[in-house]
Amino acid sequence: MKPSVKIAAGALVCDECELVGDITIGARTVVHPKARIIAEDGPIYIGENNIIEELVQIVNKNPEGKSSSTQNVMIIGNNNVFEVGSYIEATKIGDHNMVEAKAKVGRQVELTSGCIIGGMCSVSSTETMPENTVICGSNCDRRVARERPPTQRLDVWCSYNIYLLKCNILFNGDKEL
Amino acid sequence: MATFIDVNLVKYICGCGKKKPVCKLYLCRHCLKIRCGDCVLHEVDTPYCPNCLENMPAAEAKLKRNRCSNCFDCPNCGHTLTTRATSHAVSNPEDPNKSTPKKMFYMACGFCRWTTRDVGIADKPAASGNWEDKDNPHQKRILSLLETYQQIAQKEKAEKERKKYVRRRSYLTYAAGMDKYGMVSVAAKRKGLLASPSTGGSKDEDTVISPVEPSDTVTTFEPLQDEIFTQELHLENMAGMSQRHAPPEFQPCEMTDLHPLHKHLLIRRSLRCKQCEHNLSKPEFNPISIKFKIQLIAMSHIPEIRIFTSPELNFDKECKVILTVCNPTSYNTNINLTTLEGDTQDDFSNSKITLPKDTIVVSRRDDAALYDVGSQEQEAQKDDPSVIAFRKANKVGFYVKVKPQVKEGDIQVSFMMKHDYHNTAIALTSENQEPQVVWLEQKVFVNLGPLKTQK
Amino acid sequence: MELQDVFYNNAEYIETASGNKVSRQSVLCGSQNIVINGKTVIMTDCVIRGDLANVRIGRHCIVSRKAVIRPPFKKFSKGVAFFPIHIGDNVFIGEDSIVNAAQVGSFVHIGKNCVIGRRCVLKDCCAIADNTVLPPETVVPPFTVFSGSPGRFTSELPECTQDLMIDVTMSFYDHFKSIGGPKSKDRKR
Amino acid sequence: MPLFEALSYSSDKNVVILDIGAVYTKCGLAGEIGPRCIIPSEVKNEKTEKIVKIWEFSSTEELYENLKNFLFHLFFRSLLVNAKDRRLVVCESILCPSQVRETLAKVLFIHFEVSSVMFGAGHLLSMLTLGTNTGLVIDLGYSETVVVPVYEGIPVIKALQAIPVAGKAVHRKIEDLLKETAKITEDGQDKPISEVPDCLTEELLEDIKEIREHSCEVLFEQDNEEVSVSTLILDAIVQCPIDMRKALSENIVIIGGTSMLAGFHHRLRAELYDLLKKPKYKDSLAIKEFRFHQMPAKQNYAAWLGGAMMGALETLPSKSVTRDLYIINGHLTDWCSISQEKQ
Repeated sequence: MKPSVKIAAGALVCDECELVGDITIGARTVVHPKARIIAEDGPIYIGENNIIEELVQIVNKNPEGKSSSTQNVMIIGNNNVFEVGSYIEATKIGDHNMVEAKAKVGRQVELTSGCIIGGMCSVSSTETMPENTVICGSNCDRRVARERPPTQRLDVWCSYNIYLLKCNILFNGDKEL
Repeated sequence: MATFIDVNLVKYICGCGKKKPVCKLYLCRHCLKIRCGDCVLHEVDTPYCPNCLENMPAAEAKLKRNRCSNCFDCPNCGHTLTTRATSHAVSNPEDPNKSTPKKMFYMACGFCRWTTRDVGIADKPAASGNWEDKDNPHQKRILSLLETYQQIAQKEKAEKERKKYVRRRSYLTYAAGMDKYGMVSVAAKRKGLLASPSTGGSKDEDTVISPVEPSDTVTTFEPLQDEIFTQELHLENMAGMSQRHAPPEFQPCEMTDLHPLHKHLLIRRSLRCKQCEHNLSKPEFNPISIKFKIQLIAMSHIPEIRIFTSPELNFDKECKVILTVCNPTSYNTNINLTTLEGDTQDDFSNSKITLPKDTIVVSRRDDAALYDVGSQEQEAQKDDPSVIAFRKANKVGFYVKVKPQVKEGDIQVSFMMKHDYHNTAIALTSENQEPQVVWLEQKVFVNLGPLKTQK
Repeated sequence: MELQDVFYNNAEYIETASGNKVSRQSVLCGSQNIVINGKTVIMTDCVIRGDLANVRIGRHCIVSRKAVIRPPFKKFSKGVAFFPIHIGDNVFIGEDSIVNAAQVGSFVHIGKNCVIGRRCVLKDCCAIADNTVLPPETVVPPFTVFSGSPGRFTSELPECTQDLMIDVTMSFYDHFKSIGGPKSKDRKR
Repeated sequence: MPLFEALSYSSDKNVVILDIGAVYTKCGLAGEIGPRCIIPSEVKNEKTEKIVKIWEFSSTEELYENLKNFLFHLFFRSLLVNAKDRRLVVCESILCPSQVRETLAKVLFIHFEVSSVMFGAGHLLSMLTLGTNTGLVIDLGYSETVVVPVYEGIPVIKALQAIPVAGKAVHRKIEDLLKETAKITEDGQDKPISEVPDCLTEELLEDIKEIREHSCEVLFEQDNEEVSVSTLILDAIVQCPIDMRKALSENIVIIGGTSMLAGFHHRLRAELYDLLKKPKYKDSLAIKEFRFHQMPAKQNYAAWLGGAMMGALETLPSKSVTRDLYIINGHLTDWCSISQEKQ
């Protein structure tokens, strides 16, 4: 791992993932195997208690057509979940968001908080998602959930992450950083 | 299945003249004919709920309008709703200052996150819910109309019964045309299609029909409210067409009117030969079971022809093509191949095919051998290497020669396959008897794909 | 058409005593918890997460490239628990598909690029069309095809599905042949 | 619904009621108060694997295949009933092409082996839901609007009026309006929607129809021949004998899915009164008041409901074409045919 990757104590980053560039990962954030985090255009800051599952790609990429680095900073808040195979280019992601399996979030999108991007949905517009927006279905239908999903309680997250930590240490011999 | 095997390359002709891949065909053991999905009778076997996978007797299913009473669909996206538990603080009746937590249940969609709370449905104290259904507001009116019509119809029928004996026979056709609702003839129209319900009966009838009130008429309608024109429309609050039509009696326009929908049942079907009415396929009662009580699919009775490798075809040149034939039965099968020349049903083939002249013997299927590789004892066959390409268990690869006759498009050939078939269906009736052996003929149509492209 | 031979470099795959062929490029976490019953092919870039819970895969299964098999979890009020995942015999899992199911029966065909949500139950003899998203806890009954997003019942499978799936998975295994390199008979890692 | 079970006549074999519309098909069982389902009238073509509309066909064979697959879907997915030996009521348009009618009969009798089919005109059947037998029935469907006056249960065919302006026209209008004015934002750039091909699907047009007050004007705009939905109604009345006119104008019945547009009834009423003042009708019509019926159903399944009532009656067999008769005759009798077929 390059020196520019900073991983806070209590975070877990599996061996078999790819981290490139200036990346900061907050406490109790778990990065599963085969995830890719590429800070090409500028640094990526990832907050606490996030879950980044297998084959997730979080890319801070230069928008096509511009050759020089814009040094745009990508900031991901706390308690977000990026499910298997999702692809993130958005530079502003708040808290408690959920990007489900194989979903795509474009660079111009801002996720505020409590948003859910459903499986296989792709969002590439230029907009700020209102809180608790839910996008799902084959036509990427959207609606605003009346209440925040009840699962976003901190203690639940902690136990989830603790479990993952245990698993990884037990079976894979990864070290807690 | 299209991912690996293109089943549509080789087709067999069905008794009704349609060409179908072998996996969609059945063999009626009583007619000894191939049957396809169009020439069998489909019957509803057992209705079941696709979510809880429980059988529902047909009578009960009818009563519940083919819907499961326990499972619900999300009215927003159509996914199954799941029950979620929460705890509410309920104030203790004895001590108003203390509150006891009480478990309450609501339903939520795991896909679009719609919940019953979204539309103001109160949480329920029991997990099973007892979610009440909406009633159609017109129910009473429709039923009273129906009742009246039924009385009229009964009377009309009685009248006709009486006339049958009184009138001359020639008049009968005219009387039938006099149906008060019939729309078959002009006579019917002239005599009144919808005779007034109130004056429907003849005067000498002793039963008195209570006339139904005609429906109310109105002269004015509510105009559109100004908000429609002035307020911004939120598309996410309007229900889409499929959401509206899901409950046909209510057809809610706005998202706030959506109610959970009882899950629609599915059925397992049984199939019956249209000719002899014997069952061709009958599933087991349990909807989870993949076994069948009766299962006469062609795939387990008829030798299956396949193309071995995609052949190199050149225009007007004799090309060697390897086909395979697989024997699914537990008897060794003899196969004779002949051309279909002069057959009127053959509008398919566009090239010449030269087939092996000798009978090909295909070994029986041995399930045990599949799991015990190496111990297979092939019955020795003296094969002509110019005809037989290889043998493997119950499969034989053989050469045919194809002379493409068209320059463009797919090269298609056809032939007749004659094979012996051990009919165990009849043998069952008298025990210890050898199964009856019959020869069956199948017309086979093979699409070999396009010519080899010149480089 | 019969299946055509597919060749792989011997060095790329490990063949176990029971006939499993597992790509060295695949990621099998917590392999102590992964049971593969034999003659199953696991292709390159697959991820199987045995570290989270037990994973059991039956005989004659095919797990195509970049597929992810991951035990499902459920959140309770007190925390999170992972459940084992069972996959039956003669199951085909297409490329790029993610399987979070609790149970996949036998003779099941999962297409390419599918998402099988958490704790789904796929019964025997069912199929999931390409690009389907099955939301969590979906139940797929036998002889049905689910497709779309959210995945819904769209069509039925023929009665001979079992025979077709056996034929396809077995001949796939038979036609999955090695070329070159010494035959390594070492156990999977 | 145990109550209805007891009421419906044939208890063991429920009569199936079918109304195949241009875009949506309503189907259900006799004696019930609402259809079991309203589904798009489309089916997946087995050969091309494409979803095709039933009414868009190039040959009778294609129509036969499509109808066969569609009805299979209706019987075994939606209604879950066996087709063989079942009685059917088919609600059809008065202007239904005989090609479709004959093909439907062939599929039902020969392929599905149903025991009898009653073909009933939607306009007449919908009258059953009102308990009256005189009325001016206006059916605003998808492809056309048809007005039929019914007097004492007899349709006044002479006065039948139809124009191909209905839901479809509204959709076309929205599409045109969108192509003219709308823009799509993609990657931060605005571009006119007309440059993006095929993004306006029929379903999309349907779902956004609530918002465009202008688009529905097409129903009331008079075309070159000065015909619109509202003139159609007055024309129908004019064509009727003078002593029927009052009864008709006081019994206006509006059915069909397009009439479910918000505010449609109010607008139609206003248009009618407005037209009465025009010289064209002022001289020929002496109507003072229009009265409208309100039915115990949503407009889009009114004809179906009438069929469901008809199907629950004991007299159904005598009004149906039986399978035996169809096989003897080899074709259907057209409902307005003068010659009396052998019954």
